[in-house]
Amino acid sequence: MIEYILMIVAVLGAVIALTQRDLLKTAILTGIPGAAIAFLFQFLLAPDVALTQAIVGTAIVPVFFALAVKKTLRMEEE
Amino acid sequence: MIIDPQLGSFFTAGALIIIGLFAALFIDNLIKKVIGLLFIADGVNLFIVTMGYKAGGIVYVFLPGMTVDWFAQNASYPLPFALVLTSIVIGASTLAVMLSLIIILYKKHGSIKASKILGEKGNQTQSKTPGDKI
Amino acid sequence: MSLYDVIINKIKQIQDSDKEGGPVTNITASSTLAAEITLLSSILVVVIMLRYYSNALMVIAVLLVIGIIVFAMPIMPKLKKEQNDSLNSMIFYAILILGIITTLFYWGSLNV
Amino acid sequence: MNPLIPLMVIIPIACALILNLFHTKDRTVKIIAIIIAIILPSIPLFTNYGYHYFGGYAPLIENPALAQGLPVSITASALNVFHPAITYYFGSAQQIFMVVLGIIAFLAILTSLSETRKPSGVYAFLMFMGVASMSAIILTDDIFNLYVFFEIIAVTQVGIVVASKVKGNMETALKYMIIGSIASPLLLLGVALLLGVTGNVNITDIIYSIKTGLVNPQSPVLLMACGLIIFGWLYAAGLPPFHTIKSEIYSRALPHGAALLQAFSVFTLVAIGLIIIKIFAFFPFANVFIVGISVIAMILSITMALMQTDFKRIIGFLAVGELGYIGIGLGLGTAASITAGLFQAINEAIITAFLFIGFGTILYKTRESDIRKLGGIMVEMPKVTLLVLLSGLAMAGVPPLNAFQSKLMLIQSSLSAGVPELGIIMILLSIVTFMTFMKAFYAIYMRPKPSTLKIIDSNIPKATIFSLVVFLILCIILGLFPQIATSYLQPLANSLI
Repeated sequence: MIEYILMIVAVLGAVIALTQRDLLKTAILTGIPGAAIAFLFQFLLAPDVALTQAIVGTAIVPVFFALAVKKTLRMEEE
Repeated sequence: MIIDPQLGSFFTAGALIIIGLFAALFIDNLIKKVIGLLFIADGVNLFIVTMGYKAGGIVYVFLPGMTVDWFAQNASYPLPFALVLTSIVIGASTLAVMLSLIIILYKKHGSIKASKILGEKGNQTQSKTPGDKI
Repeated sequence: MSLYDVIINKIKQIQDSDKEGGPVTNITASSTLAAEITLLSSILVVVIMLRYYSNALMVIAVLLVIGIIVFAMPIMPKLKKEQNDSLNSMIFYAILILGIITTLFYWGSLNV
Repeated sequence: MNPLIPLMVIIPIACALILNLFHTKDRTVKIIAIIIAIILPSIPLFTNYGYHYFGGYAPLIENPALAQGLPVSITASALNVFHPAITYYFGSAQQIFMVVLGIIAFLAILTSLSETRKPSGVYAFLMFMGVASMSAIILTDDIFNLYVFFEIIAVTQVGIVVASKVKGNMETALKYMIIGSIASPLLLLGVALLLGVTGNVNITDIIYSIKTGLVNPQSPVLLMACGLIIFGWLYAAGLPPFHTIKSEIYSRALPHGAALLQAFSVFTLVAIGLIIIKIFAFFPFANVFIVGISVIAMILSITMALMQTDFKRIIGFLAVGELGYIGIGLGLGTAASITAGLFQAINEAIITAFLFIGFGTILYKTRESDIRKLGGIMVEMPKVTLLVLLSGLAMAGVPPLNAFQSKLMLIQSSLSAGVPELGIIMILLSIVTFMTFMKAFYAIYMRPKPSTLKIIDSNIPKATIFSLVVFLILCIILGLFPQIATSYLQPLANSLI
């Protein structure tokens, strides 16, 4: 059952991340689909890929985005 | 009706790819556009991993006590997983390059809207000194 | 006023309306005309290739193209405006072509 | 096993890393870069044809020692002939492609080192890295390996554009990267679908599976894979809808960078195009599509080239337009047309590099690329003008030069394939190509010099003129003796039918 929840979380997380106006929130929320996909990889019998995705998808990529947002604009322009 | 986890996973991958394409096409903010591209890459990775999945199978580690035939029938298919590892790393690195270019362009134009800084412009290029150091 | 003058004036008018291109010289106008003629003649030749599928389709397509030529004469300035350097239009065309390719290959190939 | 085959990829990568280390040490960078650049085209000349298996894992059928202990269920099945390792194949066609790529890389690097006052280790790093990944794309027989190097070459191209100081280069680089990030995951998806259907990433094995009926060729998933790989191919080669971004990339790079970038596009087009027509040979619609998109590429790019005012953009669009000829050759699918298309690819790579470096001398002298502000350069440098004129004649296909031979072969093969319309379009568009070239040439060289134009008082470096002369000699040799190239290409074309 947990895998279906993860699938829904991945898709919803992606949508929610893209609909934020605060780009910093967007950057942090990017980690949610990343983490959900990492768990899904574990469920799909690929533990090594899950480890890599857990590091890259939930830590490195959101930090990249957060740094980019810090260097540019916090709020989305009109 | 409950769908097969593998099929559900394929649908998730497809949904992520479509969300990514939608974001790349319709969102004008460059950072969100790049996030959309990340979702495309994630969706493709999920798709590939799902292909190697075997319902009711085991992780592809050969433990003592298994016979070769039993292992071949029950283990998941590891080749796609090896590909995905490479693809995740490539995705993260191209992402870093794109974000650094966005930061440079923000310093130049003061905006991160695609229609403003990557919009329609004249086609003239003017070379500064090509002899200068890079 | 001959037909040539009519077309050249129209091209100059259209190019004057977008200020970014700089001054309209005779070279730009005549090269637009040359591009226009190249485009039309090569499209006509391409359309003739439809005869491998069906002769009737070819006749209809040729007539259609000739009709477009007559009614929308300076096509090239519009086409140039369409193929601009804006990221959003590039992505739009990329995804449009992706859609066309997937449709053609996934469904079209089963029955062709 | 052939130890020289991986060296074609390893040497440029190693050299690239070393050059990056020696950044700011100008003399060292210059010497190392030139020595390695001379070595590059000469390795393929001394390499024997054959396969290289990374890690030494040959197929079981060639490896009886390993096959001994295995159960019959493996050795009796198709697994016996499958390739377990990443495989590189080096044949006669690969040999001539590698030599031409090596020569273009050598001349581009030589020109860049002599035209820049301070040679940059980083720029040389990018050039060598690009050459390495291009070699891998030409040599590889493994479709995932191809994807990896496809990504590396995309980043390298962005790097070459970013490293030029041309106005607007960052914007172009970001655009190219964003569009690339849409196209390359979809190429990967195509690769994944192929892997899912056939369980294999080795091209030879995929073809084997399809031919022997292990896989149903009419499976819609396979056709979808074909579509997605073709989409990635369009991006890599710069055919429509990517012709605008590709020509922009050329125009925002330095001339020697652009010469190398167009060589990358040409060879990627050939390498991935060959893979498509090899794997999907059972599917005639793929060939029709390739011909169609090539014709559209020719028409759109050449008409757009006529409308431009920046000469770098004009050559950029012409370069994309010429790619259409190669696509037509590959798509027609007869042995003669594929040979002609591959020969046209070689000629196109040489001639466009010739044009970019030739017109680059104007940038060197005036720092100006808008043809409306240029004029009267012929008086300044008559010898270079003659060379540039010859390059334009070569591109248009004037008899003693090489493109004449390949275009003639293409037109003949289109006639014998029963599609005379393609021949007519090719003739028409090569005339218009020449007209576009002459328009730029007249405006830059022959018109009286505008009073606002400042010409910088420095001589064209000897190395640039040397490069141009080498390109001209190559054009004349291939034009007079086309069988030098075609004899290498024919075996590949015949094997595809």
